[in-house]
Amino acid sequence: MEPLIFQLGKKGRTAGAHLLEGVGEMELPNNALRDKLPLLPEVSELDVVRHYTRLSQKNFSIDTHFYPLGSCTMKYNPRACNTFAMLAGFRDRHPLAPEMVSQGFMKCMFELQEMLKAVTGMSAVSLTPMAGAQGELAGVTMIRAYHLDHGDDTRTEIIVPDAAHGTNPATAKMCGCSVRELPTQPDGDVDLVALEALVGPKTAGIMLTNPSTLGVFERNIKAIQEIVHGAGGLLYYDGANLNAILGKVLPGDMGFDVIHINLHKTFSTPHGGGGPGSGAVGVGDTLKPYLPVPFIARQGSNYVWEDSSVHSKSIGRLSAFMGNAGVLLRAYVYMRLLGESGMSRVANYATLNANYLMEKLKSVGFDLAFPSRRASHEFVLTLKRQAKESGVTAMDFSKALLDEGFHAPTAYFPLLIPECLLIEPTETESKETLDQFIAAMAKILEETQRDPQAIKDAPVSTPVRRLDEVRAARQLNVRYSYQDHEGLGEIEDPRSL
Amino acid sequence: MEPLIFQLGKKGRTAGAHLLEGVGEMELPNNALRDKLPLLPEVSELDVVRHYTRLSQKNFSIDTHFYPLGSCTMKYNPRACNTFAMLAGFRDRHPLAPEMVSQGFMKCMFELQEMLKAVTGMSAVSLTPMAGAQGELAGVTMIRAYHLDHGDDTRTEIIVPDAAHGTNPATAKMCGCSVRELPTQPDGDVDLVALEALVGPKTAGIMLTNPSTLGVFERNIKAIQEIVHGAGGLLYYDGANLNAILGKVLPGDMGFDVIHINLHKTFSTPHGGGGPGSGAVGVGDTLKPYLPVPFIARQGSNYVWEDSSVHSKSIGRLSAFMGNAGVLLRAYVYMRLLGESGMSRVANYATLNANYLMEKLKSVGFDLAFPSRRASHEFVLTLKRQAKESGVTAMDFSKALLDEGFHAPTAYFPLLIPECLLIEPTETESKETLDQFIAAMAKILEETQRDPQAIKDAPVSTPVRRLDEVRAARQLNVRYSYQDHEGLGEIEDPRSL
Amino acid sequence: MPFIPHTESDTQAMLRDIGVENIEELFDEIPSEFHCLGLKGIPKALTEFQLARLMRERSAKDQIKLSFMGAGAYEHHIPAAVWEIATRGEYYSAYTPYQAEASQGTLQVIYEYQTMIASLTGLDVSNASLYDGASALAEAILMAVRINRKSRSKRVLIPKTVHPFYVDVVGSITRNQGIKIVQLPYDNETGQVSLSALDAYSHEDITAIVIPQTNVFGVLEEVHTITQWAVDHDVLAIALVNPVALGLLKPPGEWGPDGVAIACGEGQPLGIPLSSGGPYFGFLSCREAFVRQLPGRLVGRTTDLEGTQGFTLTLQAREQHIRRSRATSNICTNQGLMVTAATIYMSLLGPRGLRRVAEHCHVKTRDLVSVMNGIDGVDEVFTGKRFHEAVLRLPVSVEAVLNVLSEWGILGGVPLSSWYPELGEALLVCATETKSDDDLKIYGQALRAAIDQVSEA
Amino acid sequence: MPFIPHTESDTQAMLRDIGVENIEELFDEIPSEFHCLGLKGIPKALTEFQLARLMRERSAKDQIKLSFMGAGAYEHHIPAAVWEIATRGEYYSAYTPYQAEASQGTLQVIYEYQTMIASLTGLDVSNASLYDGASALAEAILMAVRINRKSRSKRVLIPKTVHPFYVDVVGSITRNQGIKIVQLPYDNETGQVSLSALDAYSHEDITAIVIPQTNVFGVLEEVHTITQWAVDHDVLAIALVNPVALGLLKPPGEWGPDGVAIACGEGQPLGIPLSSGGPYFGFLSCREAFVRQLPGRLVGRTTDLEGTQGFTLTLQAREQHIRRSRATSNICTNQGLMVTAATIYMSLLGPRGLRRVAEHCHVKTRDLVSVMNGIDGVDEVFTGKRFHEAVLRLPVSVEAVLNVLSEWGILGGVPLSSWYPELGEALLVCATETKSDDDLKIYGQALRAAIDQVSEA
Ligand SMILES: Cc1ncc(COP(=O)(O)O)c(C=O)c1O
Ligand SMILES: Cc1ncc(COP(=O)(O)O)c(C=O)c1O
Repeated sequence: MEPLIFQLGKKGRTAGAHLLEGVGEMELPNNALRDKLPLLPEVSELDVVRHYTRLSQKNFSIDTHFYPLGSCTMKYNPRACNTFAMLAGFRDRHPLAPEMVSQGFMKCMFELQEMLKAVTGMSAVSLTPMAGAQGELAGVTMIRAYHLDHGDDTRTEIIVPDAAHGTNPATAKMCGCSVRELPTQPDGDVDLVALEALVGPKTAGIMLTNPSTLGVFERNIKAIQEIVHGAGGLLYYDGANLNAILGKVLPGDMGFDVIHINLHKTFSTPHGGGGPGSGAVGVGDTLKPYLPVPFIARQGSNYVWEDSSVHSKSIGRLSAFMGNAGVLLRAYVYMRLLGESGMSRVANYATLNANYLMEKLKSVGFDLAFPSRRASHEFVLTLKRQAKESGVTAMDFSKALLDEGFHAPTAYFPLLIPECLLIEPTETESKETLDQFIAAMAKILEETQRDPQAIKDAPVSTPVRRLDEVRAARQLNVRYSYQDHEGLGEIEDPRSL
Repeated sequence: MEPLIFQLGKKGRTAGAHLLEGVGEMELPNNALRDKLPLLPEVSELDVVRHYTRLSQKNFSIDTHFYPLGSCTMKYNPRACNTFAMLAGFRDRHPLAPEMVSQGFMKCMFELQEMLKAVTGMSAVSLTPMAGAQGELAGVTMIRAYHLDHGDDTRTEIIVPDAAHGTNPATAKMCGCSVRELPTQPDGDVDLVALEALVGPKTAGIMLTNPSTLGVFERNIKAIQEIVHGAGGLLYYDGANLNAILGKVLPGDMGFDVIHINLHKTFSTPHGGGGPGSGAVGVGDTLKPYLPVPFIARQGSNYVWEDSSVHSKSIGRLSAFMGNAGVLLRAYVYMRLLGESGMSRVANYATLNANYLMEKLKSVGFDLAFPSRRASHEFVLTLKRQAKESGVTAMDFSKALLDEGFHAPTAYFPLLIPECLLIEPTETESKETLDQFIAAMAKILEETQRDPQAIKDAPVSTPVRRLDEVRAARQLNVRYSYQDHEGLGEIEDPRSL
Repeated sequence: MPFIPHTESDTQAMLRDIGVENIEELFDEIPSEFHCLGLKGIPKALTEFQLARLMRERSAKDQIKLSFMGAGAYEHHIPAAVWEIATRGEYYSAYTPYQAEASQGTLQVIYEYQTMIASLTGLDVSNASLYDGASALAEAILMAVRINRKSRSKRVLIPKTVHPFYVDVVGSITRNQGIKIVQLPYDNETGQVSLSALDAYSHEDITAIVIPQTNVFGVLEEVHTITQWAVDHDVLAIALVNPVALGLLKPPGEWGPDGVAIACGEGQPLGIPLSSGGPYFGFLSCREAFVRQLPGRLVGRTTDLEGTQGFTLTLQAREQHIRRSRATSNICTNQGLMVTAATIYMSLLGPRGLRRVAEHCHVKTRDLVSVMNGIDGVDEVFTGKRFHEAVLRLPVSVEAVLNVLSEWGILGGVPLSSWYPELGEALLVCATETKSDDDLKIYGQALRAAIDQVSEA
Repeated sequence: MPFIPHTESDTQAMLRDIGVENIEELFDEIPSEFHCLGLKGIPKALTEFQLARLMRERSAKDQIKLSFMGAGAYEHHIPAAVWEIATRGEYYSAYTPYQAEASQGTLQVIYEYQTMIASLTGLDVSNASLYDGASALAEAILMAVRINRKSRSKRVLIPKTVHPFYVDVVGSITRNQGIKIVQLPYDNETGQVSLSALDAYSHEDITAIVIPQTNVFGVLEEVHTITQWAVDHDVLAIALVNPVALGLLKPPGEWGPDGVAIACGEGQPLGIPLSSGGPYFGFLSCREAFVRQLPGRLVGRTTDLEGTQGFTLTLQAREQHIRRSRATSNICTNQGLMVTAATIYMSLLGPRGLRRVAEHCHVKTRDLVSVMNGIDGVDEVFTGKRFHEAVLRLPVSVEAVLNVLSEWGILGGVPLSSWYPELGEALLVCATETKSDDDLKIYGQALRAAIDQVSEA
């Protein structure tokens, strides 16, 4: 067990190469100053390096494991993206640096805007949202702004399929809308009759992912578009699954008015153990005036910033500056490495891998949620039968996979499919890796019959066994208490360092 | 078990981002060209990243483990040293770049020469030797050149203590000398009477480490110096143990004529899993004319290269260019981070840690090789008694330590002490770490009595158990054979890529 | 094929196993009318090498020598170890720790981070990060409105001394929930929130107040007085703070009689590169009582079934993936990698190191201001005590001066004319620990020369 | 204290446990006359930040735009993944894998490396690296002398077409073992080893011959003919090769009737930065029969006591730490980290990628020469086929031209006047895959202008 960094500390220990000299007297009022130092670790540089290196080894990651986490598109993150985004000129550029000394960066961003327009079929793009959910917020806010701008303040309902990601309804709510849930049919497409019934003068719009989070392409997209537009609503495209159709179908062509793109999925910027992401938004002509600022325009051979002073109807800023610029640079590099032909190749092989995995898992005895459908870049298994027969749940399966050296797929999402696993292999995994995964799944399946308890006891090879989540929530412990550790954090007078 | 990179490969697989376009016809004679492609791995970029990331996790290293490998000075390698040495201007500098565009680099190297003069007490330094052993080669070659230059071609004997590192006698031999072995007394100092008997008109010089590899300071250094110099020989200082006396004693003051410095030890450049190192040499006035070239001189405010065209007596070049420049930069950064006061602090705390560990291990029941002596920055334990009583050897102890999460100390060196462990904690380890190591050693010691077989079965927690070294040597297998792997390496016509 | 490992024979074997002829067939559920034919606007692929050259050329264009810009993004020295470790593949290429057993590394890092932020802000509980400082402020306000149920107005006081871009972001994010932002004016002399203006709201229903420390002018606010006012009037106090300054300044948990309810801010100064504005991270901490209103991820310490200590995401029922439209926020992906870097940064600096950085920032700015005061016609605008930024008034056009300076490789500061036209030719300057005395001198001379050049033109 | 974790109380407790008053006492066995008082010449410590600035300033000074220098150190694109992985702490901060069970990572990497080098050179066995190409050549010669016991002369033929610095290094390292170097002249027209000069040695006792491919002029030698000659006269053939060229050129293991005995060379082109000349690594491979004469470390595949595959250092009895003065070499520390990087490099490039790099190098140099041929008074000196270097003769002083070019940020090549004065104003140029057609044009124009400028002066 690796101790907490605080437990490695000792009063008076420092990483001396980072300790600046004392400065003497400062003229600041006493009551504005700390009279105790903060409880930060007091450790040496080696302590820090060793601790965080060792901790890192306790993670599964793309760089160490197959990570088929459905809906998250955990594909290889090219190292070049990081290297180039961290080039000194980019890394050290101040967000408010004048345009005349920012043309290198701004050219990249402008070209990224253009490329994102190309892959979405939209007519304008703003790069500023900092993750998918913020892209959704931007989108729904624009939809509302549009209706208000057209004198329509009654449109406050957002339709969301029951299979949707939690961010969709949560976003609608944050935008002051109420959520109308749209049911799914047994074949995985949405229920058009129900949709007809849901739309009306209160409809602000619909949020859709296509292919959906059920891993199938919504075939009635044309009808949906007509119904929603017909009722005066707008269509929002949740771009989390763009990887499945990159270069194959343009959301703009399907009739969507606004889209966010998870650059950390489709364009392979790293997920970083929880972020950062980027949720750039694209819009059709209808919503163009409302795009969040700032964005980059070209004037002759120069690139310039445009903000609300030019775009007076903009919904405004979503981040202090321009969003996760470093993530955007990584996506830019990735797109340039792939080029035009690389785009549809992504969709081709992501889809090939998913369908191959789906077929093979079916053939070794797993139940598909939508057996009659093609997989998109992901697909859903249900372990309902196994749960009933042997008591082994999707959770148990997930943990057993860890022991086999695989990160688990997304479990229990989408919510409407019982005991489900949402599996997304991505295009960067080889057939050999998929075959090993299939073998592991088959082995676990076989074991659920032979020795279900063994599966319920998994994992055994990870740094910890199954964790007590109830205790975590009931006896909430979300920070180290220095009372646990004598002597630390007792530096009385910080003025006498 | 991680497969070999070749086993991950498949005919036709490539890391496409690195595959340049075809070039068309070239005008090269057919018989100069390959007609089969080399058997390199055919893998994807993710294969490569995942494979080498996973392999890395199978290593113990300073960044993950306490690594008290005696004589190797495995101290913390500051990350800044790497970062600064890899700055583009340094990283991309061609070794033959003109002086006028190299002043930044050359200033660092000049200052490094000066600092190394300061810490050794020598009058000139050449940075070119690429590791300790090459520094030794440089030193002994200079000694021979000196004698020859003074018309003395009979001095071809080098005296080497029996405790010396293997590189010393091997170097003497490479320099065309014969080796006379000097015995050690029971107290750890060399035998002066024997020395008197060894020296004579054939004596080229003596190679000494002080403190010696026995972990003790050679107290009779003055007498040794007088005997050897008196006999017309010169004194070579093996600087591998400089960490012990940095800023405390200058080898020049002890009367040495030439020294090599293991920058990868004392000045904390990384050992890199086996290198690179640097074995810069310093000399007193006697040997100055013979220093290996090139080195850097100052002319006014400019730095210039000097080579054999100026230094006609130089023993010449030892590397194509100027040695391991990037390692030298790292050492330079390290020395600047420490500064003057940091130098003797290194020796102080390295010595404190060694003596503390020695006392504590003694008190838990271990036998010291030299119980009456202070430890230098390292010390020797002998497990002769344990080996006799329970059959548990120094090797077994080493392996058991791996299971406790510690890299083993150097075992079976120096050769004259049976069943020995040479333990060097270095100054960058905390008391807590030392205490944990002591506890682990005590635990193993206790177990040698309770259950010696358990110790002989160690390690059990490492990626492999004890390896069959005999088989490794007898059934020599030092490369992957593609016969093991169908289909690979069968690209017949490289012209049709 | 960059990043795709399939050989032709793999592809064929897989298609065979699926039972289709070619890859196109796998897309046969997509109505054919939607199939797109080529992607105009995407250039041909480049090799990594070609791109390396392109990116090096572009980044070299933007390289500057000396910068005195702050205004929400600050240049600090980042120890080499921070990013060498944070970009290890195991951190860099993992995702949110949904499978706790396979993510103990990231989880423990976050737990340590939460502890450090709680300690810096003097509050009980920190979440695992939000997107940036501005969006963290928006979330803090939404949270305050949920907490302060006594108040029904949803009116939030935000001083004009809060960064205008932050106010803009708060507006964009909270507007549709009926939250009304009321801006408090500042005192022309001190550059602090006008306490008399504040008094005017003593008898109105105010839900929350934002207290910046330091404020956008770099000036220290009367945080105790304002916090006391908030307590007295049942207004929830939200601190908006600079985390490096907190190495030196009193933490919000100790403001007023017993601290604010919520603190938030921009984490960038803690080891994150300037990087054109992001990725940074927003931090948010609060009193324990409000933990269930906290948006975003939260890591808790627990035990496994053998009693071993371990870490896991906890209180997930607040989050969108469980509670959907009734979640505390829609946030999902946050700024995990930045949190890792900041945690390493704070560990390397420690309490002493961070305080020293803060002290140096303060002193360098003080020295910069005295250099500038020596220039004819240049004056400091405000009298309030400052941390590491100051507002200068120039005798000529700030814009013209900045243009001249940037031709010399110096970024002279952030012009305030569009944000605060009432201040005239005002320039916000910042000097952190990265500035040497020589830098200050060089800037002083350059500014003098630039002013001369502009006034002559 | 940078890098030292001891608190004052730690130190006191430890001293107490040792039983001394203070640290100085621990040095009481050192005769007091030798205690040194202060270290003149070591400046005061800098913080990491101060040093970051200093090093950035110095490195910025040496940054150049465009280089056409080769002569043993070559600019190639290094994929980003190479050093991001090689500098992982587990590789970077480990040492020689003496404890095999705790070093399987490094050991497997070396085993893979050995396989790749054996394959590139077409021989059976590679060691785990030597210091650099030049010292590898010296070791190869020492090895050849040990192997070729039929010969007693210890005379080694080294063509003048071998890099003069390599010849110098061979001299420094082998001189004291009685080895005599005989230099073979080159053909003035082709730039290859003079075969007629070689013939002159047909009836003398020669121990070994070094065959460079390509040679210092970038010219391909008649490797088959020379190898055949060596076989015919019981001379041990040593190939000195460029590993990137081996992606394209016939491996030494296939030269002549059945290949050379030993191949060696500089590994730098395989993913190692130019870095002022080092750290690079020397590679050395040979036929299996000679493995016991191989210097340096060697990793073998074996099994553990449960039968699992594993790797360990093997045949250590050849090495200095076991055999001491009778070892095959004194080498101990080698260039492990460079080997790790090169192994990753070769894996990323693969057989196709490496061949393409070699092809591009060849073609770019061809194109460069044709650009240069278009300049009045500039000619290629030799007619031999070349790989990626060429010798040009200029109509004016090479030194003067290079000075002018370097003021424009261009490093025009390596002047040959001090190495080969007989060639007159000769310049060795190199263009690798890193050069674009534009670069060649820019250089062409610059050279033309520089020649004009010099001839006018
Ligand atoms: C379908 C879907 N929509 C939206 C999101 C939200 O994106 P983000 O996590 O970047 O906020 C996700 C990702 O988690 C998703 O899978
Ligand atoms: C005492 C001693 N001398 C010489 C050497 C040789 O140094 P290197 O390994 O750098 O060649 C070593 C290191 O291994 C050593 O410990």
